[in-house]
Amino acid sequence: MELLFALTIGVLTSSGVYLLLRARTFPVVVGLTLLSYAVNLFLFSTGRLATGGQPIIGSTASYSDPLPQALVLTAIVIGFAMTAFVVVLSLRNLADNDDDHVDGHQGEDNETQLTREKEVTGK
Amino acid sequence: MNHWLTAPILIPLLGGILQVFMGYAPISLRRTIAIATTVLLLVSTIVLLVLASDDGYRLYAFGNWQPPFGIVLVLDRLAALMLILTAILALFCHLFAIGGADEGNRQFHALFLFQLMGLNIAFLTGDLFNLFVAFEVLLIASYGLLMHGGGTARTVPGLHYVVLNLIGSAVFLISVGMIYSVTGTLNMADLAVKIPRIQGESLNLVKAGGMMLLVVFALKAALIPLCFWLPKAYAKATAPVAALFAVMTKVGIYAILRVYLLVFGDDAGELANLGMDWLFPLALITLTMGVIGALGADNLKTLVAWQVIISVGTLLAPIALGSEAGISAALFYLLSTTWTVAGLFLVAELVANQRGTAGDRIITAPKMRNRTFLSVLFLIGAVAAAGLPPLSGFFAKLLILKSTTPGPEMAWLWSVILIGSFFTVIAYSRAGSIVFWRTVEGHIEKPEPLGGNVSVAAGALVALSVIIVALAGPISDYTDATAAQLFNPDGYLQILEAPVVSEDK
Amino acid sequence: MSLPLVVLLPFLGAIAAPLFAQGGRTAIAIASSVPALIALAALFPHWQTLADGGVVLHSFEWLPALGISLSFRLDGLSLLFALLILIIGLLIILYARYYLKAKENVGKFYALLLCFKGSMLGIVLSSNLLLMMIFWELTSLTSFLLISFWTHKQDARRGARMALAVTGGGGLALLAGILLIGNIVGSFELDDVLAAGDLIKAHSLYPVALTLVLLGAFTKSAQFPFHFWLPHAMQAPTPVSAYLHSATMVKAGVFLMARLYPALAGTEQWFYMVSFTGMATLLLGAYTAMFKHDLKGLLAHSTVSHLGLITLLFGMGTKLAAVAAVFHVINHATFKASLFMAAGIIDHETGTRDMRRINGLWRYMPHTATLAMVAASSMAGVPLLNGFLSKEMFFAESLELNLPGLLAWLPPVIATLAGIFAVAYSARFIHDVFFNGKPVDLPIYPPHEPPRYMKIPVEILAFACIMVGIFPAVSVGPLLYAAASATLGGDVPEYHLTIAHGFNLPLLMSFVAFFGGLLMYSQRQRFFDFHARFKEIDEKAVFEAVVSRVVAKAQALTAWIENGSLQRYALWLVISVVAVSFVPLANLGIFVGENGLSPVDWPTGLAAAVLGICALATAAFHRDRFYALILLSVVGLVVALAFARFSAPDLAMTQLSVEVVTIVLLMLALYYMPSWTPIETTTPRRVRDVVIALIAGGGMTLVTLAMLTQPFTSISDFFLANSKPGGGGTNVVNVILVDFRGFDTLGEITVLAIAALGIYAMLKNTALTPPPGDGQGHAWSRDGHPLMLKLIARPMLPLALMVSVYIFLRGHNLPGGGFIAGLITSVALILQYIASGMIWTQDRVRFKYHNVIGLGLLFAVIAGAGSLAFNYPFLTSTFGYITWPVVGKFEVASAMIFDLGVYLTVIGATLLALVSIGRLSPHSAIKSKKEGA
Amino acid sequence: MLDRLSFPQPWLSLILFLTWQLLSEGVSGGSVVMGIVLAWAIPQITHGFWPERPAFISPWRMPAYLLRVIKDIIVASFQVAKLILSPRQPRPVFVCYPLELEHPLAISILASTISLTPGTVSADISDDNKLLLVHALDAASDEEVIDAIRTRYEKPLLEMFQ
Amino acid sequence: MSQLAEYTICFLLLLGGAFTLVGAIGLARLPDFFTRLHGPTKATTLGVGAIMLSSVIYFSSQGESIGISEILITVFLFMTAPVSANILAKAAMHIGVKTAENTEGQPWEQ
Amino acid sequence: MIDTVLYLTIGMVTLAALLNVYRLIKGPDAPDRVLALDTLYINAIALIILLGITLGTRMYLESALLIAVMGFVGTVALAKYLKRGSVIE
Repeated sequence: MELLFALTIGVLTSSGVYLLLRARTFPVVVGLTLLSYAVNLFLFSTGRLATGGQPIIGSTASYSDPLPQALVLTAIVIGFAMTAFVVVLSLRNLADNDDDHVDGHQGEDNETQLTREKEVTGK
Repeated sequence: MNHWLTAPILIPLLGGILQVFMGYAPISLRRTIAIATTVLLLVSTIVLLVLASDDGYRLYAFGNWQPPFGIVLVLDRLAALMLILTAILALFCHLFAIGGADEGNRQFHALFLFQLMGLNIAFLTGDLFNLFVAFEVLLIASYGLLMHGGGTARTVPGLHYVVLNLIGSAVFLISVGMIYSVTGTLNMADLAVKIPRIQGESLNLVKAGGMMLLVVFALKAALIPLCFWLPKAYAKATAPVAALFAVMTKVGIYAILRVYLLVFGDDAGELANLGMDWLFPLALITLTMGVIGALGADNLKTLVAWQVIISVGTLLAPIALGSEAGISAALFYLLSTTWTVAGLFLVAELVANQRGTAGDRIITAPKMRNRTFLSVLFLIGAVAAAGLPPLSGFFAKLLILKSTTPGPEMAWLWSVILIGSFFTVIAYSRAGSIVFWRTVEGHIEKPEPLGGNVSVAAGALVALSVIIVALAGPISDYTDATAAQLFNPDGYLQILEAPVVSEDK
Repeated sequence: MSLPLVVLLPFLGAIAAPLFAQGGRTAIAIASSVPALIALAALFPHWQTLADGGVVLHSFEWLPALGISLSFRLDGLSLLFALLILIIGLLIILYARYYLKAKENVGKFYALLLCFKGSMLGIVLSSNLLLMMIFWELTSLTSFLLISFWTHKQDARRGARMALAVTGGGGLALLAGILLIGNIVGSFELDDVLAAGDLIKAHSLYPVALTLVLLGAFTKSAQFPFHFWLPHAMQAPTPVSAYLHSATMVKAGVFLMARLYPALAGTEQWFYMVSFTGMATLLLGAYTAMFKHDLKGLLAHSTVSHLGLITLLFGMGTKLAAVAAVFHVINHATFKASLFMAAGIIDHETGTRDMRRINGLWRYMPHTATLAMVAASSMAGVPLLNGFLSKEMFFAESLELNLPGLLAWLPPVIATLAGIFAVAYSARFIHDVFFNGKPVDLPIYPPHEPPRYMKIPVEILAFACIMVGIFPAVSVGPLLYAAASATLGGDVPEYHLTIAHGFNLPLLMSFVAFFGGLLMYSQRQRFFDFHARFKEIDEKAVFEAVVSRVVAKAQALTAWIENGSLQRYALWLVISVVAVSFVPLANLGIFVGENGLSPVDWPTGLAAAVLGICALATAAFHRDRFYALILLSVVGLVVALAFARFSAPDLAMTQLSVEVVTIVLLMLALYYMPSWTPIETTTPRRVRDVVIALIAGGGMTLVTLAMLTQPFTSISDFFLANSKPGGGGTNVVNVILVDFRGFDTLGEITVLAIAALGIYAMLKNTALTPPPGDGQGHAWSRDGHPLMLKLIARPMLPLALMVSVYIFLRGHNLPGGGFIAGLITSVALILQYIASGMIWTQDRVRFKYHNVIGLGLLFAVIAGAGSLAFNYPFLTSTFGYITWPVVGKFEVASAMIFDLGVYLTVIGATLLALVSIGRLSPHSAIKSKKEGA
Repeated sequence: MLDRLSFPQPWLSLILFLTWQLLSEGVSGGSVVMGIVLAWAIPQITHGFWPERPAFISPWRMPAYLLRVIKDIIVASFQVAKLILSPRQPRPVFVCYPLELEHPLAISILASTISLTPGTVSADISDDNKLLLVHALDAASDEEVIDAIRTRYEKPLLEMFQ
Repeated sequence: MSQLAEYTICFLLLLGGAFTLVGAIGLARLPDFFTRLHGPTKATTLGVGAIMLSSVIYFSSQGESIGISEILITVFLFMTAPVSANILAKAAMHIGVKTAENTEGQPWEQ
Repeated sequence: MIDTVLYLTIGMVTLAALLNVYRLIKGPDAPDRVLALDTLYINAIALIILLGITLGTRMYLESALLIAVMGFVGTVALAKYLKRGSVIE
C-alpha cells in the first residue's frame, strides 16, 4: 500500500511539475493544482496510512494522526485561495497583454520603450 | 502571559476588518483610521521592544495550550527588532500611500494592514506550520498589493512572483511534512529538542526536508538563482508597496536566522549548520548579481530593486558564516538597508512624478521642479545604500567586514563586498548624475506638486539612515545582545516548560 | 574639547552658510570664514605642547563594538596639515567671493566647501583609523559634489564621477587595509597602531594590508596609474581646484603615508611599491604637463608630478627623505595654490585657459603676472624660493638610494629628468602666458587686473614662497620639525634648513635641471612635434567608455539571466529543490523502513491507477484545456476518495467541495482564454522538462516511501486525549482547527478573505472580450438558463442551507464544520448564479459579500478575544452543557462562534471571487447596478 | 412585519422540517425545536430565490404517481440492462413530444420522469414550452413512445396541476 | 443481525453493483452520445439507490440508529440525474455531436 | 457472507469506474467526457457508501452526500460551459 501511495504521489508530482514548466497560464494553473494535490496527499500521509481510523473520538478503536489532517485542511483552503488568485491573475494577464503567455507579449516591451524614449527627448 | 504579544497581530487584523467594512466610506475617513492603526501598531511594537530588552523569552500560548501542542508566539530580541523595523517602515509607507497612491482600489488599506499582520505573525510565531500560514497571509496580501493600481506593466512580473511563490509554498509544505514525519512535532523549540536525537535513515529525510526549507526561505529572501522574480516585480509595483516589500525579502532572512540557528544550530548533532556551506557562496554570487543588475538598470526603481538583492547577498553571507559577531552585524545592516531601500523607492517615485513621460528612467529629461530636495534625498539614500560614510550603510558594512575571521571566507567576503560597493557607487553616481543633473531645455507641462505626506515619508525613511548612525551605539548593543541570544537557544527551549494560565481549564 | 570642535565647526558652518546666501557673496564669505578662524584660534594654544614633541589627544567613546571612537589627535603632522587646510581654506573663501558670479548658487558652494574642509580636518585630526576612514570617504563624496558644481557641464559631471570612482574605490581598498591592520593590532587607535609597527610588518597579512592601504593613498594622491582622475577634476570651479589639488584632497593620500609611516614603512615591499610608483608618477606627470595647452591642465599634471615626488620621497624610506617629503608638502601647497588662483584670475579675466591664445598678458595685468612668476619659479625650483629647498633635499636623497646595480642610476636620473620637465613647463607657464607676443582672439578683450581683494590670497602665498625660500629655518623650521618628528615617531634626523649647502652633486643636478629645462622650452616645438606623434589619450573618454562598456555588459548579462521567462525561473526553482535534496535522498535510496509494506487491496489499487492515469493524461493532453479540466476533476475526486479511504472524512469533504469550486473558477477563466494551448517549446526542451518532472516525482516517491514505512510518534496523542475533555468535541480534526491550532485557522480564513478582496480589486477595471464561440467554431447558445435547471435550483438553496446548518452543527463532534458548511452554502448559491444568471441572483442577495467576509473575520476574532476578558490567552475556548426544557441537554462551545466566523468568511470569499469573474461577462449588465459584491 | 414572521412557503417549511428530522438521526425534543426554527428561518432567507409558487392543485395524487414511477424505473432498468448487454445494436429515436402541460414545474416533473424511466431521456424543452424532445434508446416508432408517455405520466400530472 | 437482513443486504448490494457495472458498460459500449446518456441516468442511479438501501438496512440492523440520511442522498440523486442528463443533452445538441447512424429523427438545432 | 458480497460489489463498482475512465479518455466529444465524469461521481458515491459498510461506520455518509451535490453542480457547470461559454453570467 505504501509503495502504491508513494508512486501515486510521485506521478502527481511529475505531472504537476511538467505542467508548471509550460508557457501558458492555464497549464501552469492546472500544474499548480496537481502539485498541490500531491502535496496535500503527502502532508496527509505524514501521519501514516490507516484504514478506518477516522479521528472521531468513540467511532473506532484506534485513531489515525489527526494533526496532519488538520494541516492538510488548512493547506487545502490556502491552496484554494491561491489558485483562485492566480487564475484571476492570469485573466488579468490575458486582458492586459491580449495573450495568455506567462511572460505576456514577448518583445513588445522594447518597442514601446523606444517610442516613449523618442517622445521624451522630443527630438 | 502577556497579551501585548498579540497586539502586532490583532491590531492590523482588526484594522483590516474595519477597512473591509468601510469599503464605501469617504476616503479621508478610511485614511485616518488606517494610519491610526499603523501608529497603534508602532506603539505596540515599541512596547514589545522594551519587553524583549531584558533578554528573556516571552511566550504566548494561543488557546492556553501548552507548547508544543498549541501554537505559541515567542517574543525575543530578534522578533522585537523585526517587528519594530516593520512597523516603522509600514508607518512611513502608509503615510506615503495616503498621499494618493491608495486611490483606485478600495481594498488597499485592508490589504496593506493584512500584509502587516502576516509579517508580524511570521516574526512572532514559534511554530513551523504557523510560519507557513503567516507566509501565506503575507504573500497573498502582497500579491494583492503588487497588483494594486492601474497599468498593465505589473501583470507579468506579478504573475511570475505569484507562480514562483506558489511553487515555493508547495515546497514549504513538503518540507514541513518531511520534518513532521520524523519528529512528530511542529513547534520549533520542540523540533530543536528532537532533531539532535534523530538516528538512521530518518536523518536523510530531515536533512532533505531542511534543505528544501532552505530553498523556500531562499526564494523568499531572493537568493540566487531564485531572485529573478524580484527586480521587475518590485520595480513595477506602486512606490509605497515596493517600499513595504523591502521587508519581504527580510522575512526569508529572518526565517533562515530563526530556523537554522534554533533548529539546525550548533547543537543539532549531525544536522548542525545544515545548508550553510551552500548559503555562503550563493550569497556572494547574489551580491555580485545584484551589483551587475544595478549597473545595468535603466530606471531608478529597477536600480533600487537590484539593491534589494545586493542587500540580500550582503546579509546572508555573514549569516552563513555563522559567527555571533557576523549575525549581529547582519542585523544592523538589515535595519539600515531595509529603511534605506524603502526610502529610495519612494524617492524614485517622487522623481518619476516630476519627470513626465520620462518617469524614473535613467535618461535625459526636463528639469524637475523640486530638484534640489529630491536630489538631496537621493544622495542620502544612495550613500547609505552604497555603504559610504557617514551614513548607516557604511557602519553596517564595517560591522560585517569586521565580523569575519581571517581565512579564505574573509578574503572572498571582503573582496566581493568592497568591489561590489565600488560598482554600486558607480551605478548610483551614474544614475544620479543623469537623472538629476543632465537636463534638457523645456519643462513638463503639469508637474505633479510635491505633497506634504509623501515628502515627509520619503524624507523620514531616508533620514533614518542618519538616525541609525546617531544611535549606532545602542543599536549595535541591541544587535549584539540579539545575536548572543540567538546563539544561546537554551532559553528558547525553556518555553516548552512555561506554564499555561491554569490547568483546570 | 577643542579638537572635535575644530572638525565639527566647518560642518556647522556648512549648515549655517546657506542661510547667509541671501545677504550676498560677501556676507556668506565672511560667514564661511568664521569656522576656520575659530578653529585656528582653537589650535593656537596647543602649539607649545606640539613644539615640544607632545601630542594632544581628545577621545570619546562612540561605538566600541565597531572599534570606532571619537578620538582626535593633534601632533606636528596633523597640525601642519590642519594649518594648510585652514589657512589656504581661508584664502580660497576670499578668492571665491570674487571668482563666483552673483547668480550662481553660492550657498551650495560654500556649504560644500565647508563640508569638504571639515572632512579634510577630520582626516588629519582623527586618531582612530576608522574615524579617519569615515572622513576619508566623505572627502571623496564632497569633492564629487564640488567638482560637479557646474552640473550643467557634461565634462564636470564626468570628471566628478571619475574622481568619485577612483578615490571612492581606493577608499574601499583602504578600508579593507585598515580593517586588516586593526585585525592585526587589535585596535584602531592610532597610538596603538603606530606602536605596533613591528608586529604589523612581521604579520603574514602585512603585504596585503600594505597594498590595500597604499591603494587608498595612491588613488587619493593621484599616483600612477590612478593619476588620470586629477586633471579631469579641473572641471571644477578654480577655487575648488586650487583647494583640492594643492593643499587638501590630493594631500590626503600623502598624509596617510606620513601618518602610517612608522607602522608600515621600512620594509622592502614599502620601498618598491611606494618609490617606484612615485618615480613613475613624477616623470609621467612632469612630461605630460609640458604638453598641456590648458593652463589648469598644465598645473594639474604638474600636481601629479609633485605628488609623485613626495611619494617617492616617502618611499625611499630614509628619515631625511621623509623630512624632505613633509617639507615639500608645505612648499607645494603654497606655490600650487597660488598658481591655481593665478590661473583662475587669468581665466576669469580673459575667458579662456588655452595657452595658445593667452599670450603677452604682462602688458595687461603686470601685478598678477609678477605673483604668478614667483610661484612658477618656486615650482621650477629656482633658488631663493621654497620649491628650491625641498627639491634640493629631494635630489640629495635620490642619490642616497642604494638600489642594486644599474638601477642605482635610476632615481637620480629620473629626478633630474623630472626637474628638467618641471623647469620647462614652469617656463612655459611664465613665458607663454605673460610674454610671447600678443593675445590671440580672447573672449574677453582687453583683459585687466582682477578686483583688488581677489589678488590678496595670491599675494600672501607668493610672499610665503619667498619667505620660506629665504628664511626657511625661521619661517617653517619649527613647524617642519614638529611635523617631521610626528611622522617619524620622534626620531628626527639631523638636517639643515639653509639656502645653500655649498656646491655639491644635488646643486649640480639643480643646475642641469634648470638649464636643461630652459633649453627644452626653447626647443619646445620639436618636443611638441614629437609628442604629437603619440595619440593623446583622453582618460575621461576612456573612463566613460569603460563605464559604458561595463554598463552595457551588465545590461546584457542581466537581460540574459533575468530574461523575464517564468519557465526558466520555475525551472531553476525546481532544479534547486532537486539539487539540495539530491544527496540526502541518494543516500536514502529506495528505502523501506522497519514497518514494511502493507498489502494492497485491489480496489484501492485500481483507484490509484485511475488517479495515476488521469494525472498523466492531464499532463499529456493539457493542450486541450477543457479535457485537461475534466481530467483534473477526476484527479480531485479520487484524491478525495483517497482521503476517505485512509480515514480522513473531513478532508474528503473539504477536498470535494473545494475541487468543485476550483473547477467552476477555472471554467470561468477558460471562457476568456483560448481553448487550446499551442505547441511552443521544442522537443528537446519538452524532453528536458519531462526528465526534470520525473526526477521530482521520483524524489517524492522515495521520500514518501521511506517516510510511510518508518515508525514514529507525534504530539497527536495529546490531541486525541484532550479533544473531548479539553476542547469539548469528539471530532479531533475539527477541535484542532478551531481550538488547538485555531490560530492557524484564523490565518487561513484571513488568506481566503485577502484573496477574495485582491481578486475583486484586480478585476475591478479589467475588460475582457470573450470569444464569440467555442474552439470548434460553434457560436455560444442563446439559451442561458434552461428551464429544468432553473426549477431544480430553486429548492436546492433552502435544502443546502439546511444541510449546511447540519454539517456546521455536527462539525465539532462528527465530520463537518464551518468550512465545509460554508462551501456547501456557497455552492448552492453558485448554482443559483449558474441556473438563473447574475442579475437575477444578485437582485436577491441582500448583503454585500465584502461585509460577509468582514463579519466572518470579526466573529472569529471576537470568539478568540472573548477569553481575554477572563485573562486567558487569545483563542482559549470554553464549552458547557445547557439543559433546556423540551430541547434537552445540548453543548455550547465558544469555538462554535469561531467556526461561524469561518463559515461566513468562506461564503463571502468564495462568492466574491466567483462573482467578480462572472461580472466580467458581457451578459451581466450588472456592473453599475447594485454593487452587491 | 407580521409577514416576516409567517411561513412564506409552508410546503417548503414542512419539507425542511422533515428533512431535519431525517438528518438529526432520531426525533427528539431538541431536533423538533431546531427543526421548527430552521423551517421558519431558512425560507425567510431564501424565499426570494423561489419566486414561483408551486401550484399543487391536488397533491394527494403525488404518492401514487411516485410509486408508479419507481415501479417503472425498476422494471425498465432491467430492460435497459438487457439491451446494453445484448449484442444487438439498439435503434435510437428522437421524438418530438407535444406537451399538453403548461405549468413549468409540471413540465419539469414530466421531463424528469421521462429521463428517469428507462429507455427515454428528455433531451430538451422548446423555448415556448410546447414541445419536448425525447431520445428513446430503443423504440419501434414515435407513436409508441408518445403514447406511453401521454398515458402513463402526463395524464396524472395534468390531473394534479389543473 | 437477522438472517433476513443479511440476505436482503447482500441482494441489494449485488443488484446495485451489477447495475452500476451495467451502466458503465453501457457508457463504454453504446454507439453515440445520446444512447450513452441512458446508462448513468438510469442504471447507475438505480444501482446507487440499491447500494444506499443496503446501507440503510445494514446500519439499522446494527442497531446503531436508523440511518436515513442515505435516503436524502438517493432522493437528491433521483432529482438531479434528469437535470444533468437534460443539460448534457442540450450541450451535445448544441455542439452537434454525431448521432448513431440508425437513429431516427433529428436532434434540434439550437 | 456480507464481506464477500461487499468485496464483490466494490469490485464491480471499481470496474465500472475504470470503464468510465476509459470513456472519459476516449471521448470522442466533450459531452461524452462530462457524462463520464458525472458517472464517475455517482460511482464515487457508491464507493464511499460501500466503504462505510465495510468499515462499519457512518462517518463517511456525509461525504457521499457532498459528492452528490458537488458532482451535480460540477456537471451542470461543465455542461453550461460547453453550451454557453460563461458559467456565471
